[in-house]
Amino acid sequence: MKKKMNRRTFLKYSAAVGATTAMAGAPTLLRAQAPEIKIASIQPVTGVISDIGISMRRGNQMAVDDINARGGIKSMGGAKLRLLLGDSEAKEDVARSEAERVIKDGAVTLVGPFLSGNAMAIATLCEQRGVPFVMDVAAADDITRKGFKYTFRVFPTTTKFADSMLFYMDKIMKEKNISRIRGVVTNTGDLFGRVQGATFIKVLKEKKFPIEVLGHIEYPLGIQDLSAEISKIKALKPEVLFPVARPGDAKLMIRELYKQRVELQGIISPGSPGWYEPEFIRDMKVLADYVMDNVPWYNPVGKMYKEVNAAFAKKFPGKYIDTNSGYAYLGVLVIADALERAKSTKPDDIVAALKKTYLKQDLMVGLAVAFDEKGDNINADTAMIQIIGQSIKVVLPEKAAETKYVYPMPKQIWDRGA
Amino acid sequence: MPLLELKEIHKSFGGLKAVSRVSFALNEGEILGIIGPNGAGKTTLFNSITGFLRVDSGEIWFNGENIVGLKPHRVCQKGMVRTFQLVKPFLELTVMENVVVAALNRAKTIKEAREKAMRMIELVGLEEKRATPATGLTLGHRKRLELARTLATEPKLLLLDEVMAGLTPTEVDELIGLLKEVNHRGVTILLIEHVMRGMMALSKRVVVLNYGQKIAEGVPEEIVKNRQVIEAYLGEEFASAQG
Amino acid sequence: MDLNLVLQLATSGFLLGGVYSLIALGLSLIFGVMKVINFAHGAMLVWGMYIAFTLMNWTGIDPFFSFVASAGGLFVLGYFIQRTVVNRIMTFHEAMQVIAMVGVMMILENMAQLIWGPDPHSPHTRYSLSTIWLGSVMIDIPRLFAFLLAILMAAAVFVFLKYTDIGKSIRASADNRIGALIVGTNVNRVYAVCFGVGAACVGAAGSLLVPLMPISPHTGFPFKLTSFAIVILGGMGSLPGAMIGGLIIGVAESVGSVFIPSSLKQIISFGIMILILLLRPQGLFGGKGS
Amino acid sequence: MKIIYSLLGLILLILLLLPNFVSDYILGVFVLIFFYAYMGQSWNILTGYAGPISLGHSLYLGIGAYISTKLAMDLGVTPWVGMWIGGLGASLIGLAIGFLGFRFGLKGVYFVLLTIAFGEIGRLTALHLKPLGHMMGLFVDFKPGLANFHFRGNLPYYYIALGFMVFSLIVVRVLEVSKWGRYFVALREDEDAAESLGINVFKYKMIAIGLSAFMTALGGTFYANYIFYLHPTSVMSMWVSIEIIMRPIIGGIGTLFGPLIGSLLLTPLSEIARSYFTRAGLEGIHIVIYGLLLVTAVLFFPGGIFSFIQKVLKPILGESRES
Repeated sequence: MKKKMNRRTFLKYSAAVGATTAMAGAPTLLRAQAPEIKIASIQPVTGVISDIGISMRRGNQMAVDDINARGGIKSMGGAKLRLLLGDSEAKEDVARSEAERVIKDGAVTLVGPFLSGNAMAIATLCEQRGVPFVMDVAAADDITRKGFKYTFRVFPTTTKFADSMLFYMDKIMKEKNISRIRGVVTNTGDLFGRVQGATFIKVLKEKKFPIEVLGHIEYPLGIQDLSAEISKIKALKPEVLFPVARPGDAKLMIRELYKQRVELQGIISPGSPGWYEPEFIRDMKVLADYVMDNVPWYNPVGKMYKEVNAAFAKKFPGKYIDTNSGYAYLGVLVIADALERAKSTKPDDIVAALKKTYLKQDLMVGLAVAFDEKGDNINADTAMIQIIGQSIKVVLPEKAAETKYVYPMPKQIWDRGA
Repeated sequence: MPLLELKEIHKSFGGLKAVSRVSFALNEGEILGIIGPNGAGKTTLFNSITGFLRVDSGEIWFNGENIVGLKPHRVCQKGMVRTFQLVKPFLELTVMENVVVAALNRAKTIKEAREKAMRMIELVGLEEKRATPATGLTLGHRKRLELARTLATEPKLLLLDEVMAGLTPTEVDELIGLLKEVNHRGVTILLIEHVMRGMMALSKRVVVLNYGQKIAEGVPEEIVKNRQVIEAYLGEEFASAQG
Repeated sequence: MDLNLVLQLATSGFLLGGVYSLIALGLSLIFGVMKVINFAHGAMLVWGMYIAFTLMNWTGIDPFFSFVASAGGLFVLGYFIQRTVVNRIMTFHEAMQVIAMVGVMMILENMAQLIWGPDPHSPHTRYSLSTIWLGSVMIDIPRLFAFLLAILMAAAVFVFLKYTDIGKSIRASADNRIGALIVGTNVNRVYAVCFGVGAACVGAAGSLLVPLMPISPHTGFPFKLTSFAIVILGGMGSLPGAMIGGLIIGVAESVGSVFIPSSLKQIISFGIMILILLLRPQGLFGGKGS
Repeated sequence: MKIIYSLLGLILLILLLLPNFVSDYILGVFVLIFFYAYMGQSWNILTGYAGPISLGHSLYLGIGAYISTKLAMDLGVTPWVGMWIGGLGASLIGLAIGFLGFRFGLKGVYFVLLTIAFGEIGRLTALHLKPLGHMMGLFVDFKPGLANFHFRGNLPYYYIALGFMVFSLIVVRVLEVSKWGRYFVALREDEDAAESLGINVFKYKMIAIGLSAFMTALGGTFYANYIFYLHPTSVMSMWVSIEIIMRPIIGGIGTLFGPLIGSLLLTPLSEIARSYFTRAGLEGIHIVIYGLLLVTAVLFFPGGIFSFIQKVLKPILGESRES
């Protein structure tokens, strides 16, 4: 045991000094002037969801650049942050191995990794190594139920998603005098889709909420043809479709709804990507209108949001801050804030600081970031967004709303003359 | 009691009767030859006897037991083993390894198998090559290897499918001597052969197949004069011209 | 059971099945002649999609015309891959071949991501949302076009195989590798052209799918597994088998989702595959045994 | 032979002492090297030695991982015991697949496709089984302790993985010189000849697939307790099977040291490719490079790298084949 401790102490020392104990050829760093603090971003930038992974990485990187531009970590002599990049390839073993590598390279805190499965692998590793880990996006409740001491989550949990969804639905139904909605839930057959779809249904049942689920249709991740699923949905004759999708299948779904002329009052996602990416609106045009999505969203009236979004759009033409890149940005801010207060790169100091986090922000909808004893952000929240006139508007909660939601859809999808 | 007795063996593929009601018997210690033109059903007959094909009807009595339906490995364990027309050595294995595998059929330990394999390799005269992978052997050596392998399973009856094809005259002579020696040690032999010299030198009795049917049986000297046999091999016209 | 639903699903599945057929045709052709399973088939499909997509963006040519260009582009790519990789591994252990083709797949897939980026694209074409209704059954126009053009492309491949010298040699090699060797055709060229034609089939199919589904670097994988099932169903190396197998699998997967959850529907293809492998490994339309 | 054994002893000694000199990360890379060498060796028993090519070994990994993890999480059975039960479970499934494949005489590519189909059916089924976490997967509780197979540092994992790897080497070496192993090789080389020489081809293929599945499943338990998250798509997909077979194929299929050498080369190569070519804006280039390396390795070492090394070292080490 003693030997091991020695080795670890040595490792930490070496990390702090910036020396590397790596195999041949590891980059040696010349460091004369400002000290540098390494943090690492691990995202799935290759593989089936590389589109989202890359967007996440951009969010992480931009936050680091912005912090450095503002003078780095002031309490530590203006130390600059350096972002080490890791690619989980959307695989758990690679995620773990990448986390291990960036820790070796001196990362004092990790941020990532979009996929809950990867998050679990990294969280366990961070627990083993005693390195703080801030999950920017990853929703599965289970991760923070494992009693990890080093893991924090900025993103809302799945249960939080479902609760907010019900809150917004309740509001809409009351305002519109609707006593009952007959709906169909559909989701991708992966962790996120299943978690979101099933939790939504579970919470509906528990709360005896007046949304009747006529059917629950799950389809494989990466599906290329949704015609059969939409035909089934059509046959169930729902009033509202509650889809949990990914960018690719969201487009497929809208096109099929159009072609098969499925009559709907609304399309309201309990929370998923797919509906807010610029490509979705670019490719779907008027067909995208009136889709609602219950997501952790940027705060359209926030000052921070406006600045960050402007910079982001400038750096990556055609892109803007959305749920993923926004939370990726926020995740790094949380780490920088903790470092600022910890005045140290020792893991336990950072964790202590993270626990006391109270980071005021108006980048995303929700209040200041603060963690409960499990490490979940108690103030993370979702907004109901809606595509109106081919642009995304926050419609609920009212205090962040840019405009009033439109429900039911004034025109069926196929009636819009696309 | 004969060592091997075929009773009305029948095997067809679709409409084609490959082996049609063939019967003959083979006594212990005998060497019996099977001849016939290409496509006469000789190899099908071998495949049927050794269990690679299941006969449609008929009985195969070996050593007092009807072996119809037994898998080839069971047939081998009963003491009947065959070679293949196109030799099938285990190419990646050395000569020694090839023969040891076969010897394990009866040997209790690897050590015993190795000793037996060594004896068989010496018998066929491949001791120089015993560490050579079978890929590196000439055809003649491969045939000897195959013989050593079959012998290592301690057969009572050896079925040889054209072992002499493709060999040089010297190799044929050597092989004839070797087979006589094997027979002398008490192994009964049933052979398909196109090389007439080998056939004549070895077999005391010959069975002739044509279109899946047995058309003649007897001592070699008579068989070569048999009109039906000449017809089968050389065509009717030739036979009548001779006759 | 909702008869209308079944009819609708059967129609959609049948039309998409035509494109499946074309994909499987390429796979079957390559396997029939070279006995190599093309694990990069899905990645080639993606390249076919992106070629059509790029042409559409640059010149506005519709994917239903540019499928010829995709076929041509993939022919060149396939020819190149055959000469550089496949030709050298044909005598190798099958497992070795798998790994080499997986390597090719990794290269193609991630090159696509590097060149075209990771975001899925669903370009809008004039008719991409058009439909005709037969009673209560919807017929999707792009799907119908894709089906017809896939059949046309397949017919062109049949004509090529039947009436050109090199095509005849390809068929001869598919029947019997050694036979073709004896006839004295330039075997290397035959193989390369054959791989090229197989790639052209899948490239054309990719182009035809552009109006139907989002394009992204990693969309090829499910198609690859489905086309394995089709090729087994129709018989490895049997080209009519690939065509009919594609239609059967298309309908079976689509209609099957009435009875089992959509997320399980691939089980139908794999179940069919296992049954055929065990009971009729030469496939429904394969003449010879395995 | 003596030189070889002393060389092996020396290498083992170095590996035993290695943790004193390298970082946790390097240890982690070695854990993966040993893990994949072990998985590759398990696969090698079936495909390399006995012949039938399987591209569905992820199924056995998954079964082993799920059984031992469920036993640990629900019944408190230590994974050290559960792993053997998982092995038996995978073995049964392997035998069932083998029974069908071998009884119906599927060979070569046809058997490959059969294993792919069963692997995918296994994955799809697991995705819909509630006790396995449905599509959400299983989040394994992290409870450090020897009995739970959970550890804080990489050191215990390193020694366990090393143990697994050495164990598989011993198993395969014992096989090589035993009757079973000799029979495996014979039926790989020529089934008809083997059958004619009294070898029950069906029986020995069944033994091979049963043993191979059993050992693969033991590795599944290691995976579960190292990664802590099980999802059918990440443990049972065809891609996992490809990862398993890649290393032994590049290293040398059907050879004792092929899987280890393949893993010693490929595992660090993929790590290096990832760490040196992970650049913002060039996402995916490391996989392109890795793919190129794979293709090159196949083209230049068609018999695997181990046979190449053997050829080079033959003058020094002498004849290792049986004579």
